[in-house]
Amino acid sequence: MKARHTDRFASIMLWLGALVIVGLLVAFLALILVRGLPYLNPDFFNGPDGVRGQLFNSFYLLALSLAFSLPVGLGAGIYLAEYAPKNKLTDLIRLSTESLATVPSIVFGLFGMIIFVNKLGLGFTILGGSATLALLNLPILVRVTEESLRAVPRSYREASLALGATMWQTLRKVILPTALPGLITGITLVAGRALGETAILIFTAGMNVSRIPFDVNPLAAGETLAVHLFAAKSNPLPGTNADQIADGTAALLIIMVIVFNLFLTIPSRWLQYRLLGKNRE
Amino acid sequence: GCGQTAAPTTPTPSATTIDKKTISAAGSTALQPLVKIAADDFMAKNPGVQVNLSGGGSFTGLNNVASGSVDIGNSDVFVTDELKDKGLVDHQVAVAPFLIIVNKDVTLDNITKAQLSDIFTGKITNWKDVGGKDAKISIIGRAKSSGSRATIVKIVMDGKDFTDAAAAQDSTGNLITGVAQTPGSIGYIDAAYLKDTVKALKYNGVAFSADTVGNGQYPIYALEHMYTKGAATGTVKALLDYITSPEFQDKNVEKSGFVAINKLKK
Amino acid sequence: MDKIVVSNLDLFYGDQQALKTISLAMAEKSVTALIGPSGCGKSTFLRSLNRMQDLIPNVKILGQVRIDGQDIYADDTDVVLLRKRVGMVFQNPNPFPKSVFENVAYGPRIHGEADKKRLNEIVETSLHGAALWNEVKDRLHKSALGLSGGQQQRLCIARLLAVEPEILLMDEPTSALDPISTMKIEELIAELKNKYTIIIVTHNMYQASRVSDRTAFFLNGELIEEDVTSNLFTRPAMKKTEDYISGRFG
Amino acid sequence: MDKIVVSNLDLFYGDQQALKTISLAMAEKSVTALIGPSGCGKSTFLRSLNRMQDLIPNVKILGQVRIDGQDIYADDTDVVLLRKRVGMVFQNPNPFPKSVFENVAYGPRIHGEADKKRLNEIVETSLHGAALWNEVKDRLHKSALGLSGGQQQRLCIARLLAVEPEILLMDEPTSALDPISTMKIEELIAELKNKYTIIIVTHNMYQASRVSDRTAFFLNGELIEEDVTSNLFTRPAMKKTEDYISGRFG
Amino acid sequence: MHHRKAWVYFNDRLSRYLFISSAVLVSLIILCIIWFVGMQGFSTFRQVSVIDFFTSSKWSPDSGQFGALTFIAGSIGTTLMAIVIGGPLGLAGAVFLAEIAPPWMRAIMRPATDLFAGIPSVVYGYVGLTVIVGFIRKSTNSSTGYGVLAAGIVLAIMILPTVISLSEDALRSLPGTYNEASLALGATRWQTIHRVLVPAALPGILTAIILAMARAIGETMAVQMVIGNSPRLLSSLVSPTSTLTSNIVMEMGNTPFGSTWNNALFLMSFILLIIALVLIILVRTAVRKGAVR
Ligand SMILES: Nc1ncnc2c1ncn2[C@@H]1O[C@H](COP(=O)(O)OP(=O)(O)OP(=O)(O)O)[C@@H](O)[C@H]1O
Ligand SMILES: Nc1ncnc2c1ncn2[C@@H]1O[C@H](COP(=O)(O)OP(=O)(O)OP(=O)(O)O)[C@@H](O)[C@H]1O
Ligand SMILES: [Mg+2]
Ligand SMILES: [Mg+2]
Ligand SMILES: O=P([O-])([O-])[O-]
Repeated sequence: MKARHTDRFASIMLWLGALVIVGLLVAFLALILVRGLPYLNPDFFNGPDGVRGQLFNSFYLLALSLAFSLPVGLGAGIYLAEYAPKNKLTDLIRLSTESLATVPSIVFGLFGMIIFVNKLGLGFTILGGSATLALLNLPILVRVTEESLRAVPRSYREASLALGATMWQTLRKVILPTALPGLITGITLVAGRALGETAILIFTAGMNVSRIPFDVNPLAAGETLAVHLFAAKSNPLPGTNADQIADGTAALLIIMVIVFNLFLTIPSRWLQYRLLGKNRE
Repeated sequence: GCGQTAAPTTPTPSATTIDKKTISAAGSTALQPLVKIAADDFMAKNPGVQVNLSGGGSFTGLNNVASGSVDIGNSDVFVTDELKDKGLVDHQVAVAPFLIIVNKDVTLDNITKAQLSDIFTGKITNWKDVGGKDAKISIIGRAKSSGSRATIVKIVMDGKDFTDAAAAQDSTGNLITGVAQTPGSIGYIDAAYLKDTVKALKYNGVAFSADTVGNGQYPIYALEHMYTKGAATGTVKALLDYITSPEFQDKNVEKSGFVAINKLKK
Repeated sequence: MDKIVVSNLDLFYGDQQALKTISLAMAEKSVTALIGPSGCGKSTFLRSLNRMQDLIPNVKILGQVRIDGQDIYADDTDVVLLRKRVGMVFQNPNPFPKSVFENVAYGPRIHGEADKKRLNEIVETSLHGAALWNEVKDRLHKSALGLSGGQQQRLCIARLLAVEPEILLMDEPTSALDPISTMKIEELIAELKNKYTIIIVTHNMYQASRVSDRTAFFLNGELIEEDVTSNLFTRPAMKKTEDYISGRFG
Repeated sequence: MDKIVVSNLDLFYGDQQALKTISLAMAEKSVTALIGPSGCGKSTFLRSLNRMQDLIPNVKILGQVRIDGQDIYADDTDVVLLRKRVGMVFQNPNPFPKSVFENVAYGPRIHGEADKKRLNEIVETSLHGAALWNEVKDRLHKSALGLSGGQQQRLCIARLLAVEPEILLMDEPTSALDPISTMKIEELIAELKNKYTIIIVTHNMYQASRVSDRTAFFLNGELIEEDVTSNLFTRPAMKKTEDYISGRFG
Repeated sequence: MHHRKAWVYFNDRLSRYLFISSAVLVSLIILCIIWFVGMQGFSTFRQVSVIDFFTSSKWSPDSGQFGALTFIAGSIGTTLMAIVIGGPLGLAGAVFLAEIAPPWMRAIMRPATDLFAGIPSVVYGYVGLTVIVGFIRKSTNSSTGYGVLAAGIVLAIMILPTVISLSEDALRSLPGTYNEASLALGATRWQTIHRVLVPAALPGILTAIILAMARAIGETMAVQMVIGNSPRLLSSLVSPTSTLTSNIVMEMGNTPFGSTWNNALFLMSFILLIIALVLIILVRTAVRKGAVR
């Protein structure tokens, strides 16, 4: 009977935990949206201090940084999960990947600044910012990819290889589709970090935007929404409505993250559907 | 030349021409608001020119301009010894005065240099010792590397160090938030950022204004510099000229909470 | 003619020896049955014939396995081609988390068949071959994971038939099947024997005697005896074999 | 006395009906065998006796299952207790990714046994009971996932014996076993029958006739016939049963 | 046919080389960064004694005193705090999502956790500064409310999404047979969870905790806003102190590259890496020892 009580108790605790988590989130969202939503009018985007440039830059930087880090991160994760022999060297790679995830982003920022801004002489650019972001995100991508692939049952691998599939075919047609939800989680984490990152970008992408709306030139300056928010909070310019800008930007950022998550989940559902066949139960 | 682009009302200095389409400036966060206004105006006047701006701190600006990766390095401080021989040229563009601010529950209106020094060094820890009510003093200052802090140490504390008990914030905005919500707290900010959530104290009986700074009665201020590597030329010079032009200094500098550079009596 | 020749095969899991100096030859177009108590190394032996054992870490293999005279453990062996030629049905059914159709079409697809019509044909023939067509023809596009245990196993057989291997390794292919499906599979084996070399692990001695030409008896990782099936079951040379067959063992 | 009484049981996977109005009673301390072709609903039926089917989404169940007169689908049923009383061996072996010892000790532990010595005893007895002790006694503390298929299945049986249920549901418990282990399990069943009520799914009709008192024949989700085993195999009442038994089916 | 086969093999080989080169590239990048930070950092010791750096808490670069003990203690303190609060809560959330949540609850909570991950650290810091710090000040009677407790709470919230999503994925990818096998033995849901499922998913959960910890120890902006940033050795949970990251971000921008001060900041980053390494190894061995048996 003790087990029964423990079970009941644990269930209640788990529910409580979940409610605390959801409660925290609701509190955060409410705080941010209630404060910020009222300021989100056309002027907020297109006005003289409008953020449409920052909005565009946020997505542009995100896209570029993913374009840099995804192939390499996935590739390295796949290698570690599927090909790498189990030895000291791969353990070392794993360990350093994990510990690299602890380096404060500002150090990446300085590293990026020295490489891209100073050594390559790019100045503050979207290119430098997104490349540095990519560096920041690599370790997480590698680890998450490896973990998701390892979670795919061995029998799938065996079945495919036993049919004379190459490793690549097995990966592409069975393992990756099965691991897709985990991969998506990883990408969401990384993307969230990219959208919210400030320390790195101040040193590499600069704190203002190109005057041309929606400038796709990767050598343009690339202030993002998060940096804009940071600037408004830490150096609230006299004569501007810094608090309004900050609150509005924060709300906009949240909305953006919501939109991004939708963007990611819908195609990924579709992709998994395509890759695994019409898999309705 | 810039003939076709210059706005007719602006008397363009004869020696400057627009050569580079994109120039960049980085460094001091204190000075950044002012440069940002200038850059926006400047870009409006010169379509096709892009001024890229970044913060990062005074030394970041100095390093970057010394290494040639930006055109202008913004700084609250004079160039350091390490960079003395890099051929950096100083352009002083504004005076940044500093205010002593306190939480609104502090009853004092004025503070003397001696009192302030004792508070910041940790000798006095209760407001009643400087004529206020019986409440603990919480210091919220800036980081060791801050130009503001260096200025306070130099002018108010005669080089003595802050007490370790002082909390610090990285930016003026957060400092103000901190002082506004912490009872009995005291801090210091660039005058430009003063908000009505906190109270500014008179220093030695003098309230801050452009005039009291100009005539030397209000002594807590620092010079804001924009460094170039070698003499400024072309677009860079045009921008610097614009910032130091009387038009800009009159119209924007004081509105932004700085004091025009020419107001200062040497 | 001998299709597969195994000589002095030793296999270790870590430092535990699972196969002890096995030597055995299997003729082309014949059925060889492997029997022996649980844990004696039948699956292990089978899996070393198409190098599935490569996938398990810490496995060490000594000795030789020759297929058509080629040592499959030689450095230049094309493992992918080997596995296409040497197909395998596993002890536990392992369908992909895909639809029934996609499971069967998987092999042909990876080997280059893209024509829709041909694929449909292959899938249907293979499902017929595995005696599953009637049960799944209305749910070809539903998940294979919703099938019953026996259906899943037959699906795996169908999936294998679709790639037309030369050698079939079957690890207790009918253990999850009812007598009728079993009979169908046995008939299928009899038929396939004309084209393929088949090695089948079974616990059912009746099955072994029904389907196989020769039978090998394993015990504790050793090959105790191998002979023409009828001989082995009626006049075993070794005492251990006799004990096992007559159920007097252990 | 009837231990289990099933009346008018319907079961749907989504909108596909897998069990069609099954009514069946099973007596205490008896063995009932379920036979029928693959996919006919044997596992489904078995799993609805201990509400394992609750775990699958989109399953709808109508009708009643009474154990000791209690409707197990009533709202106030204690499902945990039900499952302790009604133990189950699954069609595919499913050991935990733990050591052999921990697998067997799991049940006693969760039911409150903490005494080391008792646990050791229980584990040893259960492993003996499942005819596995000799093979694993030297590797009790190694991972159960390294066992062969048949060893894993016997481990699952041992794990079940360790909790001493009242009713044993066995889904083809010997399909992965060699004849000797099978014989041991069958002997075990004969022994357990004195204390437990046992329901066993099997594809092996010899096994059904060897171990069971009564046999039920399923076809396409329907219960075609249920009778004393010897009757059902020698004088089936229904044509379909006869066809199936004589292998003349389909 | 032959042509196609060559193509398939080519693809296979090509992809393998691509994966290998990705791994090599990643390793090189990692090496580069570690080397860069390490080189820069170690040149501190030309001016500063190793002993002083690690054992002194006197940080006064102007007068040549570089004692980093305060920051090291602060970083370890906040990280442990974050894990102690956020780890169990996050794991509870993951278990709840994977095993208990009714579908509608999961449909709300899963995207919600993803959202958590997208909230910028500046926002976390700001909420920390305006809400949590004030709350701590009032409820603990400290004078400012800044300190390890505030930072720990903010970090605990920030690491939630990492812990939750990665652990939940690990739990979900377990074969359903474990769950079935345990329940069929009469185990309660909780027994199944903590004796079978969580141990089986442990490698994934470990990765989650480690990445979360990495995030916590490396987080800068939010911590810096609520820790108080005074160079005083950790003495209570509610008085201002500093962490490695907060001090790095406060001073990095304004110290000349190549100066001893700047080098010391790089050294602090390197120490961060080492601390993380040690923590990772500790967590791994501790959890493995504790749970697998
Ligand atoms: N989870 C599920 N979802 C949908 N259909 C299912 C599911 N499980 C079983 N079925 C279907 O229900 C029917 C009965 O399945 P069940 O597993 O009970 O068969 P069985 O008699 O045990 O067969 P076998 O002897 O092959 O194990 C089959 O047609 C099967 O495809
Ligand atoms: N991955 C592994 N790691 C360690 N030992 C293993 C592994 N796989 C199998 N073994 C051991 O090797 C021996 C042979 O196993 P194998 O699976 O070949 O037996 P089998 O003859 O197929 O038995 P069954 O009839 O039960 O399937 C057994 O003792 C088994 O426990
Ligand atoms: Mg086997
Ligand atoms: Mg079944
Ligand atoms: O930001 P500062 O002006 O204090 O250097």
